[in-house]
Parts: sequence; C-alpha cells; structure tokens
Amino acid sequence: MAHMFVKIAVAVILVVGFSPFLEGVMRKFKAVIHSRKGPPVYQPYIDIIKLLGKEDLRVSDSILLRLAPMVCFSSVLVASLFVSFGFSPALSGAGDLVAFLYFITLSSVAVAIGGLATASPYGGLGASRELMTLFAAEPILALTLIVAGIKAQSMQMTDLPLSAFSISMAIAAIGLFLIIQVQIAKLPFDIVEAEQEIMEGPFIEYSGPGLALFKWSFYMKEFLFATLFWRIFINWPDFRAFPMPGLLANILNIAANCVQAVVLLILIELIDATNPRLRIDQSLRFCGVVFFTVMCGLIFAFIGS
Amino acid sequence: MESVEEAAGIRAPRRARYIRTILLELERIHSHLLWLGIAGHIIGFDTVLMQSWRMREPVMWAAEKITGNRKTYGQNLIGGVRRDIEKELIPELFPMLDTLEQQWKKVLDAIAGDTTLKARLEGVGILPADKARDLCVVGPTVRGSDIPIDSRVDHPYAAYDELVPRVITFTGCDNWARVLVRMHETFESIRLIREGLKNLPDGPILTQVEETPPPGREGMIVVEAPRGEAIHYVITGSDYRPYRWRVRAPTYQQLQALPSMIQHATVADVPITLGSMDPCFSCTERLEVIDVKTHKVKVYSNEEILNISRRKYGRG
Amino acid sequence: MMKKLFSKMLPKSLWVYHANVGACNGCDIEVIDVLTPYYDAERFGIKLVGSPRHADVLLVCGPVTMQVLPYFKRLCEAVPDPKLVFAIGSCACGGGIWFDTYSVIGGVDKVIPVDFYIPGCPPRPEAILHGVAVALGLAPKKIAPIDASDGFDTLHYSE
Amino acid sequence: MFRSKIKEAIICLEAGRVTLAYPFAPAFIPKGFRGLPSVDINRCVGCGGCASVCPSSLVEIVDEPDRTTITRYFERCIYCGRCADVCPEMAIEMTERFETATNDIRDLHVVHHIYMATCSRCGRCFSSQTPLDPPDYRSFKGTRLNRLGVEST
Repeated sequence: MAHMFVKIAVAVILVVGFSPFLEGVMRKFKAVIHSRKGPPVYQPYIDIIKLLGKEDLRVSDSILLRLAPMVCFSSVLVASLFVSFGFSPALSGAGDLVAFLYFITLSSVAVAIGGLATASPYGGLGASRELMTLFAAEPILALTLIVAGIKAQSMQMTDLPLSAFSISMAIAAIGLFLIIQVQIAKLPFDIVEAEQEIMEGPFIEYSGPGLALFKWSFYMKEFLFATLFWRIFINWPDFRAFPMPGLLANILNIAANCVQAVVLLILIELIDATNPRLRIDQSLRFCGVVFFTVMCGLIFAFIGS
Repeated sequence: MESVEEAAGIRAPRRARYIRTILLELERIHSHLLWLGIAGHIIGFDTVLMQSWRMREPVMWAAEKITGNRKTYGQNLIGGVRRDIEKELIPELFPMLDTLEQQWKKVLDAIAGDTTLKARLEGVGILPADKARDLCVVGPTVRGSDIPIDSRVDHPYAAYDELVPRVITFTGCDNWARVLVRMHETFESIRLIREGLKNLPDGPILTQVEETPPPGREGMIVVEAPRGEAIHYVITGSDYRPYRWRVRAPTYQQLQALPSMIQHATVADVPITLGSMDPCFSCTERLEVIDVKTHKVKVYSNEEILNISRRKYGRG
Repeated sequence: MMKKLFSKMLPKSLWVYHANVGACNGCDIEVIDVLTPYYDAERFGIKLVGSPRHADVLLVCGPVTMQVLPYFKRLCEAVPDPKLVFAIGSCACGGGIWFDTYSVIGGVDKVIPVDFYIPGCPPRPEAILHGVAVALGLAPKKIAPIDASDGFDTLHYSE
Repeated sequence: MFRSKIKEAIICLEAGRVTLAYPFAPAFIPKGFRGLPSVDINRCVGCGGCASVCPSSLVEIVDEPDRTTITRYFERCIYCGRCADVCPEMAIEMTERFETATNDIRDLHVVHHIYMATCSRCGRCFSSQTPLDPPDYRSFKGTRLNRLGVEST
C-alpha cells in the first residue's frame, strides 16, 4: 500500500512538474526554426504561476464553466497514473490502458463542455471542432493500444512492451505517432484553438486560473503521449535489466523517459513548425487514412505477424 | 502629391521621379513580404511569418537609410522629393537586393511543392475573371484572376513611363494564384529598383514652386499601391489648403468581391480568403447597402449589423 | 506570500492583446515586427494572444475614434486584473495629427489610464522594445521633461 | 512534399539566429534618422514658424509681457521634420533619439521661455539684441542707409 502511494506521488510530481519544462524546450526549438532567440526554457512555469495569480473573470454563473478546467486537469492527472514512466503504473491494480483511454477522452470532453459553457460563438465553434476531432482521433488511439494489447495478451501497461519486432506493432507505432499530433493539438491539427480563426476557441472566455489549468493539462498531455509512445513501442533502455539496485534503476529509467519525451516532442515540433493548419475536413480525412492503416495493423495482429 | 502637382501644372524633375519610383517599389517589396507573412500567420504557418519578415527587415533598414524613417517616409513634396539618394548609399543597396532575390527564389522554390500549403490555398476563394471584371476588383487580386490591370502601365506616373514593369497575371483565380502574383511581383520590383538605381539621372530633386495654385483647380492621380490602385482626387482651395481631398483606397472595391469569394466556404477559409486580398480596414469603416430596386441608400451602424447577423444565426 | 510571487512573475510573462482603435496600420505592423526574428520580444516572455481575457497587457494603437469608443471600453473591462495599458504611437499617446478632429476623442489616456507611452510615427521596433524594457525595469528611462529658458534670463535679472 | 518541407527547414536554419541584442546593446541608427527634435533655445527667436507648419500642431506659443513661452507636446509628434526644415535660425534639428518611452506623459513636454525685449510703447515682445550683435541692416531703410554708405540688401 505504501509502495503505491510513493508511486502515485512520484508520478504526479513528475507529470505536473516536468511537463511545463517540455513545453519550454519545444518553444525554444521553435524559436531556433524561426531564427530567433526564443524565451527561456522555464518560461511556461512563469506563465502558469502568473495565470494562477490573475483575476478570474466569469462570463456566466454556470457551474460547468467553473468545473471544466478542474475536470480537464484532474482527468489528465488520473490518466497519468495508468502510464508507466519507467516503473510500473501507480494504479496498475485499479485499471489498465482502457481506463487511461477513458480519462484522456474525459479531458477532451471537458474542453468541449467548457467551450460550450462560455456561450460565445467562438467557444461553441471550438467545442464542435474539439468533439469532431475527438470522434476521429480517439478510435485510432484505441486501436493502436488494442493492437499492442493483442500482441501482449494483456492491457496492463507493464506487460505491453515486447522486444520482438512485428509488422503490426510497427504500423501501430506509426499510427500512434501520427495521432499524437492530433491529440495534443499541434499545428497541422490545432484546429480546436486556432488563434487566428476562432480566437483560441473553447478557451476564449477563460482567464486566470481556469486558463492556467487548461494550459497545464495540455502540457501534461504532451508528456503523457510522448511517454506512452516510447514505453509501449520502444521500451529501451530498461535499466531494471542491468545489475544495479532497484531504486537507481528506476531513477535512471525515469531520466531516460524524460530525455526520450524531449526527443519525440522536438520531432513533433518540427512537423508543427513546417505545416500550415489544415481545415477540419482535411484533418478528418487524414484521420480516416490513419484509421485504415491502423486497421490493417489490427488485421496483421490477428493473423499473428 | 502628384494630384496636387497635376492641379498646379507642375512636373517634378526627372531625378525626383526616379527616386519616387524606387521608393514606391521598395514599399511594394516590403508590403508583399509582409503580406506573405500575414497570410502564413492566418493559416497558422508561423514559420512563414517569421522568415518572410526576417527577409523584409533589410528592406525597412534601406528605406530608413534613404528617408530617415521606416514607414512614414515624408519624402514627397509638391514639385519633387525632400531627400536625395546619396551616392555612397547606392552600392549598399545592390547587395541587399541580391540577397533578397536569392532568398525569395528559394522560398518560391520551397513552397511550390508544399502540398499542405496548397491544400489550404488552392481552389479556395475562387473569383472568376468575368466576376472580377464586373465587381471592378483591382490590384493583385484581379491579376490573380488573369486580368492584366496595373495602373503603373495603364496610367504611368512617377517614372513608370521609363521603367516599365511587366504585368504579372496568373490564371488560378484562387488564393494560391494571388500568392504567386505577389511573389512574382516582388522579383519585378527588385528588377525595377536595380534599373532605377543604375539609370538614376542627374539633376535637381525639387522644382521651385513659384506661385500657389489658384483655387478650384482639380487634380486626380491613380497610383498602384501594393494592395491595388488608390485614387487621389484634389480640388485646390485658397490659403494653401485643399478645398477637398478624396482618397479611394483599393480595399473598397476588393471587399465587394468577398461575398462571392467566400460562398460555400468553411469558417476556416474565411480569414485566409479575406487576407488574400490584403484588406486595410483602416481605409473602410462602414457598411453601405444600396437597394437596387428603390435606389435607397442606407448606412448601417455597427449595432444594426450585429443585430442582423444575430437574427440570422438565431442568437441574442 | 503567494501574492508577492505572482507580482514577481507578472513582468516576466506579459501576454499582450493588441487593440487597434483607429490606427493606420503602421503601428500594428511595427508591433508584430517586434515579435519577428530580428527583435524577438518573446525572449522576455511576451506573447500575442487572441482573446483579451488571456491578456495582461493591452497594446493600444491609434487615436480613439468615436466609433470604437464603446467597444474599446468593453474591451478594457474584459482584461483581467492586474493589467497594464501601453499606448503605442503618437496617435495613441496624444492623438497625433488627429487630436482635434471631429471624429476622434484623442489619446488613449482620455479614456483609460495609460501605464506606458511609446511615441513615434510609427515607433521603431527598437523603441517599442525599449518601452517594454523600461516597463520591465531592464533599461532606464531616457527622457525627462525640459523646462528651460534662453541665456538672456540671467542678463535680464542681473540688471 | 517532404522535399519541399526539407527545403523550408533549410531556409530557416541557414539564417541562423538573427536576433539583435538590442535592449542590452545600442541600436544601429542610420545617418539622417528623424528622431525626437531638439530645440536650441539660445537660437530660437520665437517666430512661430514651427507652430504654423507642424501637422499635429504640437507647438503652443504664449506671448507674455516680457517673454514668450513655447510649450511643445512631443507625445503628438509624428517626426516629420517639417519644423527643422522651416526654422529660419536652424534652431531645430532632428536628433537620433528614438527611445522616448515613458510612464509619465509629462516627460514629453518641453517648455521654453524666451526672454524678449519689449517695446515700451505697445508692450509687445521683440527679440533682444546685445550691443555686440552686428547691426541688422535690413531694418535701416532709405536715405539714412545711403548716407552711411551701406548697400541696401
């Protein structure tokens, strides 16, 4: 029991504390592509602290408006407890990747509800876009996880990583990589909060703490998906296999995970910086293509290759 | 300024007209680079914004060196220009133009094969040639619809009778064609500046204006601004002041074409289509509806427009 | 203690909402120019945001015209506290050449209190950056009021 | 598609980091930059030429019994340089100062007092002259000038 609490504490601190740093690195990298100096890497921390201290203007008394950011933040936080960061997931006894899927979906739904609760036309438009994206992207995420689950005969994240290469896993890995872009709203697909089209969509009426929670949960999502990708498909290096004390191995694993997340997110940021935003129908078509690709992966998984 | 000159019957010296042409073309280059950046920003492609504004910055510095300010040049006077382009400045300008041309070629080369960019721009905001002609659209917007209208060629002013630009048209009629028109016009402007600097004639830059023009004289000039043709009309008055000065900015005509351009488009396409005609909302600030049947003119105020659109979308 | 922390963080992360209340676009262009590679205001944590509710700083360009006045007032209310107001350009600072025309109210300070004035027509990007640096306390203010008399006053009084 | 993306990335990376160190290093100012106008008060004769040409009418001239007070509201200045062009005494010149940001609008106000000699009969000002100044021949008209043997200008 005490063991579990330690794990929960470590996971929460890691996700909550490290994710703004990742965002900072991404912003810095984007600045490199833009040939400028860019903000310091700790900038997102400052942004969040500043937003938390700002006045919270409420456009309506709707309880949904107040709850949406909290639901979004906490659902991502709970989802993080089902993901392994190099050690086995904190709540592995309580649920598996299906639970992770539910909580991640809940966070997107919270964004949409928050957008609808603002009663601003931009918010409504943003919410409808968010839901459309959700319907398109979530099945693909589920499918990739199912492919991995079939190969491992389990949906527990600790059981998932397989060392053997297989076609279905490769296809699923590509599918997940492509869908991360959609899930964390990076550029070809940031139609939800398109700043120039619909003025940040669902977040238009949020100020201060509410906005901070939304932003923070997006940073956390980035970290979660990057971790998910590395830990499910390329679970290397695993220091627990080496002869060393367990605690040190775990710490090394976490450090390796963080570095890997940075690498993946920089790759995603590169795609982000060299693409214009797609229209919603174009992005749905893209999701359709990925969906069928991953379906092929599923078929491969059934026939056992 | 030239409309006043026309009214007063003055013609600026040749050197002054060349300097005006060079500055107008510098302005066009910077405006087109700026526009590409803004268009990129509208469709979320911030890298285009950053890079094209990076290339634009030396142009601004050049303008600052020539005139003393980055934007409000304050260069034209009635009868000539205020400052000469100094001899030691000219060798500095050529390398600037060379690097700009090189980089701009690379950009054109790179985005020509960019499928995601084309997916957003091609076939969006279509303005067919006959429709464009009906709506009197001007500038790069109409040249993207394959109608060669350019007041620099049609009604030469400044030194455009000697430095003749090539009118660039594209047949696409869509946003992509308008991007290409602007990008190719930039090369044309670079060429014109080079020629202008090489053939810069000697002589005075200002003719002395001996007497004030009598009141009641009219003058009109059509200027091809980067956005399209701007018309300045002046009636001279007494006491050194104009009696009436009317400017028709190109955005007036461009906006008429917008409803047909955004028909059946999604919300995501509206900003870029609007942006593709490079609107200047500082130049246009009210909506005037003319009822064709009764010939009544009604100027809508802001609240009325808001109410109409709310009624239409079932809000408020 | 938290209040102290927040107030310390605010100048390091200024999110800017840019309002055009009747400007000619010159200042707007220079404001965006400040964000581009050569000047890069993002290194001070400055970011352009799309909604006034996210903003800490209201950048106002242009003289306040009669037409935008009610919207401008609403916009100011939409910005959460603590907020700063920057007036960019001569028009926003004192009305520019329009200060006494019939459709213009005048400088921004006639409508809302302004924290920083950056005059210029348009101000150079460097001037805007300097204004930001002064606001952040990174650079000293380089201007002071002048109240001078010509050399004859001493002569005048010595008589 | 990937080729064009790579080309775009190369354009971006070729430029390197171009950010200027501006607030921490002095900025480049071209020759002939039109910055904040500076007024040499000892040259000013209070003629009001600048006030009449200024597009934003920022020069306010008040004639008082023994002096002229010129107040300039530089927050309105559009840096056109017309005043420097018309000043007959070359008292105004456009400086290279552009860092005019301030938190107090009064920092941009410039007040000048020019002490003038006044006509004992009508009480209005005229610019004072010391005995060391060369005589202004233009004010000498007609036969008296000819008798002095000076050509009229």
